Amino acid sequence: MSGTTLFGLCAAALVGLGLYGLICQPGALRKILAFNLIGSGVFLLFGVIAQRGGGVLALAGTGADGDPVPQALVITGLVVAFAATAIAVTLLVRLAETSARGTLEGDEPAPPAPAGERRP
Amino acid sequence: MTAFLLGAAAFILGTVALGLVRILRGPGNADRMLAAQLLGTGGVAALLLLGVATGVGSVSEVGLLLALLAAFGSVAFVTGAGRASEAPAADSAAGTQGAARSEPE
Amino acid sequence: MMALQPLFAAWFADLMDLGGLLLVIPLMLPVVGLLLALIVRGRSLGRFALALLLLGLTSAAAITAAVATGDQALHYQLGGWAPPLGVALKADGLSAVMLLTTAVVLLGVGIYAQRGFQVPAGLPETRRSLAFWTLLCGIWGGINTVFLGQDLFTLFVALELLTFSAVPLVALDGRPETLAAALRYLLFALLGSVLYLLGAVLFYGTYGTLDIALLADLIAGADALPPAVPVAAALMTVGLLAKTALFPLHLWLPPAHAGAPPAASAVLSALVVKASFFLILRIWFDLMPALLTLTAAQVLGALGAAAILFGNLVALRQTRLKLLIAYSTLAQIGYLFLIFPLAAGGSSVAITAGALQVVSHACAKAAMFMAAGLIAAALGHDQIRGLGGIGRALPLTVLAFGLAGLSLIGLPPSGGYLVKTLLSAEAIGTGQWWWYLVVQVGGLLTAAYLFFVLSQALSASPQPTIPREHPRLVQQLVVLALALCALLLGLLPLSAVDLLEIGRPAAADSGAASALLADAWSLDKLWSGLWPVLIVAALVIAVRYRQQRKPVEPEGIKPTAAPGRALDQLDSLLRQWPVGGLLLLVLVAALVQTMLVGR
Amino acid sequence: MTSALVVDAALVLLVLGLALWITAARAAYGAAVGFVAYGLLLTLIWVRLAAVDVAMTEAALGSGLTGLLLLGAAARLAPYEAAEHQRRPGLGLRVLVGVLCAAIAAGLAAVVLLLPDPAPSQALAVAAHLPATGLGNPVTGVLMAYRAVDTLLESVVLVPALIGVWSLSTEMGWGGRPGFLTPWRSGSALPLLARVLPPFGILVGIHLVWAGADDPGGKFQGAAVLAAMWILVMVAGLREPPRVSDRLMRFLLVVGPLCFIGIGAAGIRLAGAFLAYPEAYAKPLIIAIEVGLTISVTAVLGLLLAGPPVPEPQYQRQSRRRS
Amino acid sequence: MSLALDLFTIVAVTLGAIFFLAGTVGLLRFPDTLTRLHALTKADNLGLGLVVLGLLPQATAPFGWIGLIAVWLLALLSGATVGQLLAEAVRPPEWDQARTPDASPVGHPNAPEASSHD
Repeated sequence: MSGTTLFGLCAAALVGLGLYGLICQPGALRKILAFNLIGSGVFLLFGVIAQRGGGVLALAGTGADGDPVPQALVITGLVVAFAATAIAVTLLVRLAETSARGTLEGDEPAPPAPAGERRP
Repeated sequence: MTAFLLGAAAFILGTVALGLVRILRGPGNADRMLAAQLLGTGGVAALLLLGVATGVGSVSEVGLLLALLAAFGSVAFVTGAGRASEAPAADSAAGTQGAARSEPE
Repeated sequence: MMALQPLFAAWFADLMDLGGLLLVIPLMLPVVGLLLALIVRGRSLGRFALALLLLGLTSAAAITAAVATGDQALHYQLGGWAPPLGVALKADGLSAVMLLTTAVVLLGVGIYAQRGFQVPAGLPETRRSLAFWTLLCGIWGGINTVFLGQDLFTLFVALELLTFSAVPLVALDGRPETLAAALRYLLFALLGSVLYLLGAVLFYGTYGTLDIALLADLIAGADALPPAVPVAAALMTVGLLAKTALFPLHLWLPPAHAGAPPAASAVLSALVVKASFFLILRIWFDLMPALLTLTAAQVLGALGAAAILFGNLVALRQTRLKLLIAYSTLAQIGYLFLIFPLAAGGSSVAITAGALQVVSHACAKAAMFMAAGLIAAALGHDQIRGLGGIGRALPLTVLAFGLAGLSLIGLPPSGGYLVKTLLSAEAIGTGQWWWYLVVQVGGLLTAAYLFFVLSQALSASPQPTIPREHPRLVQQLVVLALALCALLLGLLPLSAVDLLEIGRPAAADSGAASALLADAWSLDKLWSGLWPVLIVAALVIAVRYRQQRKPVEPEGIKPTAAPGRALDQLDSLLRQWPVGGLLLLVLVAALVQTMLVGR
Repeated sequence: MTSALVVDAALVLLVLGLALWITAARAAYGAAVGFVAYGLLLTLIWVRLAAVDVAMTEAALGSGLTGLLLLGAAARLAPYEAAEHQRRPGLGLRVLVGVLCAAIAAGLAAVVLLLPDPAPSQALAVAAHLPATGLGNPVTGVLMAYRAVDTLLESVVLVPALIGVWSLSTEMGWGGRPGFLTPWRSGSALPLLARVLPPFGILVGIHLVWAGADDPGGKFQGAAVLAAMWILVMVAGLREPPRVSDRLMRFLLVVGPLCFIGIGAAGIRLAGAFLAYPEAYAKPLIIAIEVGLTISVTAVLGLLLAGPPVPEPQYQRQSRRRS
Repeated sequence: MSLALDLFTIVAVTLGAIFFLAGTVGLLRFPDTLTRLHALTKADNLGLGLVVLGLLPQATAPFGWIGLIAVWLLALLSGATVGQLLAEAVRPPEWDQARTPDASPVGHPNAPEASSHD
């Protein structure tokens, strides 16, 4: 077993752990953390694939770097994941400030409110 | 030489990882932060060792980034500490309302 | 004005001559709009967005015309780099029609929202105005990219653009319950996109490319199926199902779509959930048509059927108009998934039906949400019980609501009628009569709650209803126009239906759909569709008459109390986060299983 | 290479242990601290996978800025946390979910073990076409040339995210300053840090952007560092975050993507395709786009952390309370 | 020559590793947060310094040296200020009150009530 395979297995385990946390942890912040765990697992798996794909480079004798395409995509994905985390965290903080709760469980459908197009 | 450097990296990682027990045990959040801080420095050391051992280029720049941002956990900690103290005071009314709402339906 | 017409025609012809380059316009126009909206003067933001939407409509029309006249899909390679290294765009008939629908619906919403999201005098800009118009551009850009993209990762970024733009719209009112709905939506959508990305990663690891066309060749050409493919397909499908809110993964949809401002609800319900559905279509019918095993298709179809029945039944129980419409969306999404068992044999008729359903539901649902918004603004609430007298106060709006509803029921000549005709014919033709039953029952249930709402709205109220806020005529007309789009879709020439099949790989039975539709207009067919609906209408009126006699019951229609309560309990159980998550995992496992065993 | 395997195994064990802690810890704050440490270890793994560009992004964004975000949120949410534990799903449900998650993880692990060998890859194609872009770093080549549209869309995605964050302000707060990073001033250490560190940080950030064309590094890594320095200065109270309505800031937010689209559109004329570069000017054009994107991404990242704007009086009160 | 350099590397890196070990032991064994902080900042800066010193002969170009030394200097700088920051945050409130009566004692993250739910 090589280190790369080991990392691949680690990525699989991270996805599983993150899924469990995202589903079973009641606190929304914990769900956000769990989402980041899944995300890092997916990125890590992509990194493993990049490293495996670098084999052709090693054969051609041009270096030991991995396949740059997955690496570039992981960078893109990391930035997107950060933006997602930022929105989620801000939403959660606002929710906690306005309704004093930090969880999603036990939501009821929105109570009858004078909705409609409220104009400023 | 490579084997030695890798071994040293593993050793340093192992020792600072022992320090992670502080993350588990606490008792305070500051102690958890200390453990993360130690892991930060140890991680930089292990990173440099790994980089030199395996000949991956530009590792010192990754180390620079880590060292630059190492302080940020603690910055978040101290600023967060100030916030945690003010939040209940500002929202105490809402807090009781939330407690009533959190009963199982 | 007359002088402008040839000028426009010439310009349009120039646009069509651009060929593949034309596809860059719908890709970049919304994005440029999103960016410029941040520096445009806040007060003119609404008009700026409207101008952009008009341009977008023109370009979508040009693409549709180019696809139709060329009778083949448009292709473009971004940066001049061919896949697998680069990223390609493609517009087949399906994408072109989707682009056009999106542009039409968004234009309608844009006109409707001019009033609600204008900046009041004396202010340079407001939070609501900036957020709404920029995020509308974001949604538009995301959807267009989804329709055109041919690269699984580009599509991931597009989905995220869509999610990030849609979620804040839900929370625009800032009430705690809408914040909670938005957070729920965001987290579930993120779970969906990360599963999708995981699937894409596995595809890259197996085949070394993310381009749909190249992947399709590689998958079709392989003798043995690599183990990664079923896993990846299942993960991507379930991730997208979570974003589409197919039953039982709908836990986020009712609060989010009911809590958003009406203009936003219209976009979310009409367009946003369709983007992820479109990707499911792409995956199953373009990427790996051979992999759609019978069992997998039946599973998806069963979920769709359950969505139709469950969504419609729960809609019957609702007391608020916007929640009713949201649950109706849940049911209408179900129709989209009936096409999987029907198309598994390789026929393209069911896919055409699915596309028609997307179009007609988009127009109808946008009209309904916006009509509900006008009604709620006029009454100050959206309780169905309190709708009495609104028919007299806002006749145009209620008319539009009813006409849009006819399309949902599937009465002729609406788009919904075409959908139901095609689905029923396919179900009978392939010997799967149970889907036929679902389609028919679903239509009747839809009729029940729509007639209930309409009978409430048309009943006289004890005191004359004075609207708190009278809608502008142009708002009412826009709503009516969208409703008419849905209603008159069936009158389009049949060549418009053939357009949907341009560029599709399975063209063996091309023209089958239009052939089926050609004889959908015989009198006995029309009548056989109509009489059950009339019976439902009579029943609803009878029930309402009885209820008026004993006016104590505060709920919606209740055939009997106990089943209704059980339904409510099931609904609230399914909307619990851990239950939804569990079902999601079960679905992943089940889909992998069906693909491994079914072969 | 057995000693390398030992290092890898140690890293994997540590990462899994921390992931377990993040999932199972009782208090969110402890979990967030764990996440910071977790990000650091992931950085090491990326170095082991020879993906230095990704390691830098992970260090700056995944661990640094995300950690800052999560720690800040955990501190703000601590008062509401006690009620959460009662809402845990029942044991039966948890076991069921656990079993299914384990099954999915096992399935993924099996897929990983069965990935094709030799692995398919674009590495040779990327290397073969790299001279046409004038770049030396293949990752930058992928980001800026072959898959430029992904990078463009990604830089655009950040904008609705920021607007989403802003839109969570109140109607009153619009036009005010972002309120998450109100200055904290009870001692001298933080302002000192905020005076000493940024010069180095800015140097490193600019270096990363500049070097990114040929060596590991690039706009996202550089922008993350620059944003971190900006945030440090704001937290220490040396600079106030800009108002949401600030014209200059609005312009900076969009200049990068707009410049990208502009050069891409010019490519239709000059190089025959949208987002193509004429070969003679490819490198300078790419560097121009990178500089523009760095500015915009820095601004967005910093403002994403700075949170929604709050009304002026509230901002003043918050600042005063801590000084 | 190369043997001597390698020997130097081995000695310095080993010493550094020992310092990391010492820091960890201090972190685990010392009785309260402030003394743990003490152990941490001293040990890890020295440890990292020695590792960097040990790696210098192995680094190739002058740029490699600059990079390594810059990493250490930055770590020193942030380590020092972080120690200061954390110390300010965790020191017992009596110390503040003895000097400045108006300093708020509630902003104290390590107080028992903040950690009671651990």
